[in-house]
This record gives sequence, structure tokens and C-alpha cells, in this order.
Amino acid sequence: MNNPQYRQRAIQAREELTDDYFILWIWDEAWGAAVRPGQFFEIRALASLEDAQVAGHIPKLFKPISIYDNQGGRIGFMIKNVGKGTNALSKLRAGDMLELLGPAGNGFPVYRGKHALLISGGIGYPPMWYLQKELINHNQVYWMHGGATQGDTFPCDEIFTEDGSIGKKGRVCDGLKENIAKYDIDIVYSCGPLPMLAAATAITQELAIEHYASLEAYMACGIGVCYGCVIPVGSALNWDYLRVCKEGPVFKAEEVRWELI
Amino acid sequence: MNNPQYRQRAIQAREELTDDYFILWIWDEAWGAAVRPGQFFEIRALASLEDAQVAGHIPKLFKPISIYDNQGGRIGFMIKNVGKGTNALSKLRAGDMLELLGPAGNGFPVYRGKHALLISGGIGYPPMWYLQKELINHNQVYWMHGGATQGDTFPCDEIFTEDGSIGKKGRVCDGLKENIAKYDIDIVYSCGPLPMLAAATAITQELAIEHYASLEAYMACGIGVCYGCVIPVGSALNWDYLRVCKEGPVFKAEEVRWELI
Amino acid sequence: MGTHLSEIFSQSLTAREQLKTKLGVLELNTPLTVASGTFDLENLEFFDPSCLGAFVCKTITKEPQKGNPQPRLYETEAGLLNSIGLQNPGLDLFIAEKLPKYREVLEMPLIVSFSGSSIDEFAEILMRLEACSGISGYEVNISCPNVENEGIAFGISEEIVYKLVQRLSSMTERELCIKLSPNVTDIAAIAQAAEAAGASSIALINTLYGMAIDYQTGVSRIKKGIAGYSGIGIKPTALALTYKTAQAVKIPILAMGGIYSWQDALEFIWAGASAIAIGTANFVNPLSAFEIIMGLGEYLLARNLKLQDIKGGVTI
Amino acid sequence: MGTHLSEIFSQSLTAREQLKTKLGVLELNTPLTVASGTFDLENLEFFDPSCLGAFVCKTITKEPQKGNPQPRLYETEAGLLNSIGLQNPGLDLFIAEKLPKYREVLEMPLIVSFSGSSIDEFAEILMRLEACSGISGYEVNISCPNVENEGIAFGISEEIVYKLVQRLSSMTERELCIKLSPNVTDIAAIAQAAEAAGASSIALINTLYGMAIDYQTGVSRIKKGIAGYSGIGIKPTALALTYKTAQAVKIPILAMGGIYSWQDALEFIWAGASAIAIGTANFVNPLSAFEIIMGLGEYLLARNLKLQDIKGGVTI
Ligand SMILES: Cc1cc2nc3c(=O)[nH]c(=O)nc-3n(C[C@H](O)[C@H](O)[C@H](O)COP(=O)(O)OP(=O)(O)OC[C@H]3O[C@@H](n4cnc5c(N)ncnc54)[C@H](O)[C@@H]3O)c2cc1C
Ligand SMILES: Cc1cc2nc3c(=O)[nH]c(=O)nc-3n(C[C@H](O)[C@H](O)[C@H](O)COP(=O)(O)OP(=O)(O)OC[C@H]3O[C@@H](n4cnc5c(N)ncnc54)[C@H](O)[C@@H]3O)c2cc1C
Ligand SMILES: Cc1cc2nc3c(=O)[nH]c(=O)nc-3n(C[C@H](O)[C@H](O)[C@H](O)COP(=O)(O)O)c2cc1C
Ligand SMILES: Cc1cc2nc3c(=O)[nH]c(=O)nc-3n(C[C@H](O)[C@H](O)[C@H](O)COP(=O)(O)O)c2cc1C
Ligand code: FES
Ligand code: FES
Repeated sequence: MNNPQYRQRAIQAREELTDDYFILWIWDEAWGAAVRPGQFFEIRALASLEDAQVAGHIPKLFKPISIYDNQGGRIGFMIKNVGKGTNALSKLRAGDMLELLGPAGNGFPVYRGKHALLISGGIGYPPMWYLQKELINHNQVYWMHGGATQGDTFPCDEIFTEDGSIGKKGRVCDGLKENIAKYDIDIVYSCGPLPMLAAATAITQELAIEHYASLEAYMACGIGVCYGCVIPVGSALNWDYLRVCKEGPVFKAEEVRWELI
Repeated sequence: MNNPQYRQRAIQAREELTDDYFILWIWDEAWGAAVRPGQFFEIRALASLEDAQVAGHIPKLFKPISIYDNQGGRIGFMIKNVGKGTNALSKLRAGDMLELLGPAGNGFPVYRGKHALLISGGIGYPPMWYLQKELINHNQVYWMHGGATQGDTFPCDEIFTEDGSIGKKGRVCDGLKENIAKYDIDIVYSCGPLPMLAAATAITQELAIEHYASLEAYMACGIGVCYGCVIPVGSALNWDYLRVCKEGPVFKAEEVRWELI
Repeated sequence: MGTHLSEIFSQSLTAREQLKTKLGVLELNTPLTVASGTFDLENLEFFDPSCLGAFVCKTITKEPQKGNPQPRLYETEAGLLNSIGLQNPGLDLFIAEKLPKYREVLEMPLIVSFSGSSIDEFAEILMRLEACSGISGYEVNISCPNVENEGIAFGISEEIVYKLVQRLSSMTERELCIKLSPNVTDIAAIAQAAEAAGASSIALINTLYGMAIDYQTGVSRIKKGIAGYSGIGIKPTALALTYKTAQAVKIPILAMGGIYSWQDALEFIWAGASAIAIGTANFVNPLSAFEIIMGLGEYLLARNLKLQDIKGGVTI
Repeated sequence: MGTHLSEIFSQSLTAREQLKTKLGVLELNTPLTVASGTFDLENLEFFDPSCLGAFVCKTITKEPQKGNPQPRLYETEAGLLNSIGLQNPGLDLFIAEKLPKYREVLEMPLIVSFSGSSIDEFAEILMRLEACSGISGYEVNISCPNVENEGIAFGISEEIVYKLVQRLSSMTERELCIKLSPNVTDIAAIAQAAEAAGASSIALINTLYGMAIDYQTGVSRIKKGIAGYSGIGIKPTALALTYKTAQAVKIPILAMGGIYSWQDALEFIWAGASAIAIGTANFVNPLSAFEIIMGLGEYLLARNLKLQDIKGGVTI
């Protein structure tokens, strides 16, 4: 695996989605050839230290954002504005500069000839888009996505919303067991909030289905150096804190010690 | 004297001057009726605490800026961009909002029937413009201004530059003694860098001429609360630290303990 | 927040009820006070004074203090350095001139901050102030050199703090708040010493050590070199020390250190503060007190909570 | 700065000469190092490694450490809270796996940071490391609880620091740098104890106490509550403590705490640092090391100065 690189890239295009969601596109052929679904970049609006000295604007951490799409180097980041860092990103327009560190993380394992179920919640959607594109030619793929409300939903096979504003009312895991049976699923990929991932894991473990979950954690370095982004992985009696940015973000779901998070 | 008030005012116009100098105009009739030459405002580009929380932009101190002109409430601030705070001000355009605390300070004493000499250096120019407008109808006024180079000079009776790029080459105090004699001066008003003020005081003291100097100091509150902006004032044996923002910025020049600054 | 102001005002009686707090023997209408040395009557022009639950004046000493040479101030990336050197007119002038004005203008409790260079001097000042009406309590500033102890600050030694507070607490029924320095190994132990000796509340934190140098010339930005560091950059440290102290003592805590917004204020209340003070925020935003009290009121109203419900309720 | 880079590069040999410094027994090509726990081989992808005068690895302990529960990080207005809990693979794995990699990749001196829970344990680790080649020195992290002393951190007691350093200094000829915690009453006294006991340099500061709370829910942003505070918000304090310590000891100082830019670096050198380390800056700007060394080089070249000419030259 390559070590993450640092680059500055212009935003080539910006797309508006629902509510607080938007997509930033950059162009980098070398990265386009190297990256895999489930990997992410640490990104930030180009910050200058001059700003810190001149205007009291203090440079902040990069934010981990999954690769949403890769079209031979036209790389997209689908982002939801939820706080300081993503808000700064939400201010950017085509032509503005991004700083990027990556590609980071391990990515999803990709097989052929499987019946794959993708399950995403909220901002867990973006890496699944890239993943399904990678899977679709040689696997059967069924994609369930859930969100709080209509604005948190995007194209897929089956939608759940907590308020019932679109799709089925409820949580996305509500339909998981049924769909695993219905579509004869033999592999599950998941990305979303921790409780959703934990709930999905309970089901896949019960059914003994292979399951890869992509996890989130607050990050500082994004490159495996600070040990800030860890989650407990291993068996109940023998686990270690592994780095989401390095050994993850994708883990075998049954190896994550959800009860300790 | 009124206590300083806090107000937000739109910038009504912006004027570009030489190099890093510019003028911001606001409109406030009540202040227009109340203020006097030599007083100043603590001003700042409207800052929001949301910025601090959302974008890591930390709100900074206000900056003391003299009243440059007052046309019945059309109040002008002539500013030189020298650092963090003035740089933030230099970014403002007509329509942007200013925060103002003031009027602050005592201002220059204004008499009638005098031969007044105004002497200013660099960014000591602005309060003198307002002062000469106040003096001109009932006094003889002669105004000397000095700067490092041509870009630091503005309309007045006699100009000095250190590099000789315009006017006389040298420091503005070089011509002081001669002009005091030539124009039969009985009162001197000064504003500029400390060394200039100290040099001017040496001369006026020798000649026993009444002299009011406007001083600068780093400020935090601007309203007399923090005791951060003091300079030593009194006799050589019995002096106290007085606040530039409250007891000043104008002091009797011979009472300032220049040797202690 | 703007849209909700009128709502708050119309419900102000309720909001007031929810904002009430106790600081030792004092009942405060709001938990908001001001940090010694950063606020005076001039500031009351900027907002409705009833935002404040109490007024803390600048530290006074027995004799007048000239204070430190210039420059005394420097703004850093995330805060302020100051080196005022306790400039003040001294106790006599305070009693003769300042105090009557405070009595005339202030409708909230007045807490007088004072400092001394020996235990006797602290006691003497307290005795003189006890004879004055219009004072609700004292904030004892112990971040100052002790002439009886090699000029080492009072605030760093548990034994000396104990002795000092014991002496003072025996002399007054008024609120006796001891203001601690953060520049110590164990602030909680010092707070415990003050509590054991009869303090009725603890204020913290005073400024951290701080310094800045002009990188081009090597000249210290502050004439005296090391200065006091305040403002938003010290907030994480102030909050940690507030929490640590709240775990160690039962008397109420008046917390401060980088509180700029009502969100900051809430953090300190969750950590265990009964009241909070704003210092440097008064300089960077003259409306801070108003905005903080509005924000707190709105937060509590929206959740139908009292301040007491969240005080010290942090989940670790 | 951009326009001058080529100029610097063309004069790089001279610049190098001017940037040379000594840290105890070590000769460093540049005064720039990295703060333990914030930098590893991954970072060397981002800039020319020869920017660094030395490489300091993350603190290791005798046994593997699991570290603290999540969340371990939170970014504040002006810095970073961390609570990693010294997660590391332990001495055996370090020697077996990490060290050979460092030896293979690093062209600059390697300084190994380590920590223990008793003086014996510190000594045991040092003995094991002494047997390994490719190590130029040690940074001894004493901000950790001492099991022999009620779990109170080693770094707060002059006597214990003296004993610990005396033991270690008798065992090695390599650089022995003692890294101090700022959370003490008198950091200079502790530095003096380390010096008297044979330390060849002092590193400071480790993180300040810090905390943050979610104002809406009251949940600590860091699982363990009080965390370590680093970054630009602690710069004024780090600079003050650097100056204080430089006045008190003769051995060189490796300074750190909020150094983000070359201007910041210069402030610490004026205050008395022989070398500086960047920590949190590595996260907020992966090119910091490069930009700092370029800025320092340009500054010195423009004035025809050597680092030694300004070291400790602050005007107060
Ligand atoms: C490997 C990885 C891939 C990611 N991919 C994407 C992506 O493709 N698109 C995208 O929009 N986001 C993605 N995220 C999440 C994104 O990194 C966070 O939303 C972002 O870091 C939040 O930072 P902030 O400064 O905007 O918000 P903050 O100011 O830090 O937080 C704002 C609010 O959001 C909450 N919050 C903060 N972080 C998270 C989190 N990780 N999960 C849930 N709530 C949180 C906080 O508690 C707070 O209330 C990814 C995260 C990881 C670890
Ligand atoms: C009563 C009063 C009236 C003033 N009137 C005006 C005015 O009408 N127009 C105007 O442009 N300025 C005026 N000034 C000066 C102005 O306030 C300062 O230039 C400003 O505060 C600098 O802040 P900054 O954040 O921009 O610079 P900083 O970042 O604080 O400093 C930038 C550089 O300027 C130097 N510097 C800082 N303050 C001063 C100072 N006071 N004098 C000289 N050098 C300094 C610093 O050493 C530094 O090198 C006045 C000052 C006072 C006290
Ligand atoms: C300019 C200034 C003057 C101060 N003067 C005093 C003082 O006289 N007595 C005192 O106890 N604290 C004094 N302090 C400390 C503050 O009261 C407060 O403890 C500290 O600034 C931290 O709060 P903040 O970050 O909100 O400013 C002063 C602080 C500043 C900035
Ligand atoms: C994520 C993180 C991990 C750290 N780990 C260590 C460590 O293992 N050992 C140590 O001595 N210091 C450690 N530190 C402290 C730094 O080495 C440094 O002393 C401190 O962060 C101040 O410098 P800075 O403000 O430049 O980051 C760590 C700091 C951070 C932010
Ligand atoms: S974010 Fe630093 S190790 Fe993962
Ligand atoms: S700036 Fe605060 S007293 Fe003058």
C-alpha cells in the first residue's frame, strides 16, 4: 500500500445536493489509478499560516472524507456540513484550492460472484457509491440506505427514513434480516453511525454472514501517527485499539468490540 | 464628558489614499455633535463569535483610531495598514459593518487668537486634520508633517521625508525651532511616533512654549478599565502611570516623563 | 439567537428564576460576574446591568501601586498577555472615592478584590473594608508575592493559604472567595486548604504564565518579560482546573478563563461552576455579558432546566 | 516566502552552516526536531527529511500499552486535546520491529522517548536500549504516574527527578534529555534538579491540562475527562516556561508548545532554546517542518546571523 501523499488541488466542480450535502470534484490521475473504494482523504480548504498571524484565523485540522466517486482521476467527495471543518469545506467553490492527504486507510475487500448487500446510514452513503460501481459488474448488489429524513437519502435500491418522509419508515437495519434472506446475501458491506453498524453486526453475526463495516473516528493526523482514532478490535478477551485511519476504516464487523465503544 | 458608547455602523464610503492608507466614513449625527478633535474610537470589523466556533476565527481586540474628520456626523477614520487589526480594517468596503466604542479620550484643548503650530509624523496626521479645521477660523495655523517617504505625506503647510522623496529631506522636528520663531508660535500640537514627540518636547520646553502631544499605546479596553495603555505623567519626582485612553491621549508635553518610556 | 430575544424578554421573570444561583453566602440573580481587572462602571453603558449577578472590582492593595512599565499588553493568536502590576489607587482612595460611587450605581452585590504582601496586611485590609457598608463579599487575590516568604506567591503553598484564609474567615461574615492561580502543581489541594480554613467559595483561574517576543528584534512584547495569559486560548486549561477543583471541594466555584460565549459558560457550569466570570471577553466583545446571559436563559428555557440541574453534571 | 525558496536552495550549504546547533552531546544539522507522539516515518513523505536535525519517536514503555478509550481527541478553538494514554507496542516489539526500520530509513540522529512507572523500570528500559545501536539519545518522559509514589507523576518532584536522572545518567554516554511537564509550580527548579543529576539537555513543554465539554449534553469531549492540551493556544505559556528554564540552567533546551511557524520558532530561540520541536503543527500543516526551516534559513541569511547569535538573546 502506498503511503499517503500531501497535495493541493483545485476544485474542478461543485455539485449541490439536498440540504447540507454537496460534492467537491478534483482531478488527479495518479491518485485515480491508485485508490480503492472505502479509502478516504484527509482534506481541508487551503489554509495559510499568514491568516493565523494576520487575521487571527487559526489553521484547523484536516477532515476525513471518503472517496465518493472516481472516474479515472476525477475524484469526488460527497460531504455533509455538520460542524466547523465541514462548514469550512461547504464554503468552497470551483477554482478554490483543497489540501489533501491520502489516500488513507485500507478500503473494502472486493470479490467476484457474490450476492452483496450494501447498507448505509446518513453520511455513510458516499463510500458505498464508489463501492457499488466497483462491485456491480461481477456481483449481485442490493443497496439499502437510511436517513433521518428525506433530505438524507440518495439513489439506491431501498430507502428508510426515521420520520417516514420517503421510503419505509424506520431504521435501515429494520429491513436487513429480511433482505439477507430475500436476496440470498453472502456478504454485507456497511457504513454509517456506530449504533447502526453495531445493530447490523448483531444480525450478520447471528446469520454468520461475512460483513465488512467502515467506521468513523475523530482524527488528528489521518496517517497512523497519533493513535487518536482508534477503536477496539479483536476477540472479547484479546483485543487492541486499532487505528481507523490505518488498519481501518474497514474492519471485519464481528471483530469490532462494539460493546467497548 | 460622555462615557464611551458601543455602536455598530455601516461604512458609508471608503477612500483610497497613498500606499497602505485609506479612509473609512461612517454616519452618526449624535456622535457628530458630541466629539472633539484628538478624541478617538476603538473600532473593529464586525466580528461574530459564531466565527470563532464555526471557523476557528478568534475575535480580536478593537483598535484605537483617531477621528480624522467630522462633517456634522459624517465621521472619517484615516487608517494605515500596519498589522493584524488594521489589516482586517483594510479589507472593509462600503456597506460592511464596523463596531465602534467611543468617543474615547480627552481631545486637544482649543483656544482662540493663537499662533498654533501643528506637527505630525506618519499616522499622527489624522487627528491634526480635524484639529486644524477646528482652529482655522480663530487662530493662525501652520502645519508641518513628516513621513518616511512620499507615500506617508498628505496635505499640509510643510512636508519632511526621511528619504527626501518629497518636501524637505529629514525629520519633521528639524524645522520646528525655526518655524516657532518664524511664525511667532505660542502653542504647539503634536501627534506621531514617541521619539518625534519627545524631540519636539525638548524644543518646546527649551522655548517654554505650550505644547500638547497626543500619545499612542497598545490598548485592550479603550475605556479606562484595564490600565494597559498607561504612560508616565507628572514631575520627574512625582509621576504616575496615566491611561492614554482616558486621561489622554492628549497630555501636556512637558508633563510626560519621556525618559521613562 | 436574534429571533428569540423578544421571547426571552417576555419570559424574563421565569428566565430569571432559572438563572438564580448561590455563591457561598450570596444569592445571585444570574450566575454571571466579571473578572477582576477587566471591567468597571464604564462597561455598564454597553448593556443592561441586571445581566450581572455580582460585580467584582479590580484588585486593590493597601498602598497605591504605580504598576509596571510599558508595554503592558500584547494580543496573541488566541488571547491576551497583560502585565498591569496591580496598578491601583490604594485602600484609602478606594474607600473614599471608588466605593461611594459603586454604592450609588450598582444594584447588584459588590465583591471587592484585594491583595496583600503579608498575612497581616491582608487582615488589615479586610478589617478596614469590614467597616464599610455596601460590600457583599471579598475576592482574595493570592497570586501575589509574599514578603514574609522570600517573595514567593501566597497562592502556591497549601499551608500559607490555610493560615491566610483562617485569619480572614474569622473576621467576616461576608462572602469570602479565594481566587487561585493556575500556575501550581495541584490547584485542588490549594482549594481544599482554603475550604478547610473557612473560605465560602473559590474563584479560578487567574492568568497563566505567558510570554511573547518580537521575532524580528528579539524584544519581549511585554516590558517585564513573563506576563499573565488570558482569553480563549486558556479555556481548556481553565475548564480542566475547574473540574478538578469541583471534584475536590464542596464550596461553590466562581469559574473563569477564556469564557467568550454562552456555550463556553455552559461548559464551566457542567464542570461544576456555580457562577462564572468574563474577563478578556469584555475587551473583544463589549456585549459579551448580555449575549451570554441571553444564551444561557434561552438554553435553559428551551429545555425547562434550572442552572442547578446541570451544575457539575458533566458525564465523563 | 515562495519567491525566495530557490534562493535558499542555491545557498543551502551556507544556510545549513548557520542552522547548525548542539543539543547536549549531539551535533544537529538543523535546530528542528519533532514532538514525541506527533510524527513518524509516514510524515517524511511530505518534505525533505534533511529539514530535521533529529527524530524523536513516540514514547515507549516496558510493557505494551493498550491506551485510553475513545474519544481521544478534540480540537478546541486554538489547539488540540489528546488522551492517547501512551498506547505503544512495548519495548520488545520496539526493539524488534520499529528500531530496525528507523535505522534503515533515518539519516538523522534518532532520539528514543521512553517512560516508566518506577525508577527501576526507567533504568531497565535504558539498559535495554543502551545495548541497541542506532540510537543517539533519549528523551525521558516523566509526565507519568509513579507507582512507588502514590501514582503521582514523576515530573512534579525535584527529589524524584534528581534520583531518576542520577540513575539514568550514570548508565549512558548518549544524549539524555529530560522532558518536563508544564503542570507544576516551578518548572525551573525541576530543570535544575535534572541538570544537577547529569541530564545533558531539557525538553519542554509536554501538554498542559485541558478539557472540553459538549455544551449541549454535558458529555466530556474526551472519554477520560482531563486531557493534554497542545497547539498554538499554549504557545505563550510554553515560551514563558522556556525563558524561565533558560534563565535557570546551562544545559541546552529543546523547546516546544504551539510552534506553528518559523516566526514562532524564532521566539523560542530568542527565549533560549537550542533546538525546537513541532508537534500539533504536524497535524494542521504537514509541511510545517519544511516551511519552518526555510523561514529560519531565510531570516538568518538575510541578516547574516547564525542561530547561536540569537539564542537566548531576548531583550526584556
Ligand atoms: C473514514 C471516514 C470517512 C468519512 N467520510 C465522510 C464523507 O464521505 N462525507 C462526509 O460528509 N463525512 C464523512 N466523514 C465524517 C466527517 O469526517 C465528519 O463529519 C467531520 O469530521 C466532522 O467534522 P466537523 O469539524 O465538520 O464537525 P465537528 O465540529 O467536529 O462536529 C460537529 C458535530 O458533529 C458531531 N460529529 C463530529 N464528528 C462526527 C462523526 N465522525 N460522526 C458523527 N458525528 C460527528 C459532533 O459531535 C458535533 O456535534 C468520514 C469520517 C471518517 C472517519
Ligand atoms: C489614540 C490613538 C489614536 C490612533 N489613531 C490612529 C489613526 O487615526 N490612524 C491609524 O492608522 N492609526 C492610529 N493609531 C495607531 C493604531 O491604533 C495602530 O496602528 C494599531 O493599533 C496597530 O494595530 P495592528 O493590529 O494593526 O498592528 P499590530 O499587529 O499590533 O502591530 C503591527 C506592527 O506595528 C507596530 N505597532 C503596533 N502598534 C503600534 C503603534 N501604536 N505605533 C507604532 N507602531 C505600532 C508593532 O510593533 C508591529 O510591528 C492610533 C493609536 C492610538 C493609541
Ligand atoms: C488586563 C487584565 C487585568 C487583570 N487584573 C486582575 C486583577 O487586578 N486581579 C485579579 O485577581 N485578576 C486580574 N486579572 C485576571 C482576570 O481577573 C482573570 O482571572 C483572567 O483574565 C482569566 O479570565 P479571562 O480569560 O476571562 O480573561 C486581570 C486580567 C486582565 C486581562
Ligand atoms: C496526539 C499527541 C500525542 C502525544 N504523545 C506524546 C508522547 O507519547 N510522549 C510525549 O512525551 N509527549 C507526547 N505528546 C506531547 C508532545 O510531544 C508535545 O510536548 C506537546 O504536544 C506540545 O507541543 P505542540 O503544542 O507543538 O504539540 C503528544 C502530543 C499529542 C498532541
Ligand atoms: S488520526 Fe492519527 S492515528 Fe489515526
Ligand atoms: S486600554 Fe484599557 S485602560 Fe486604556
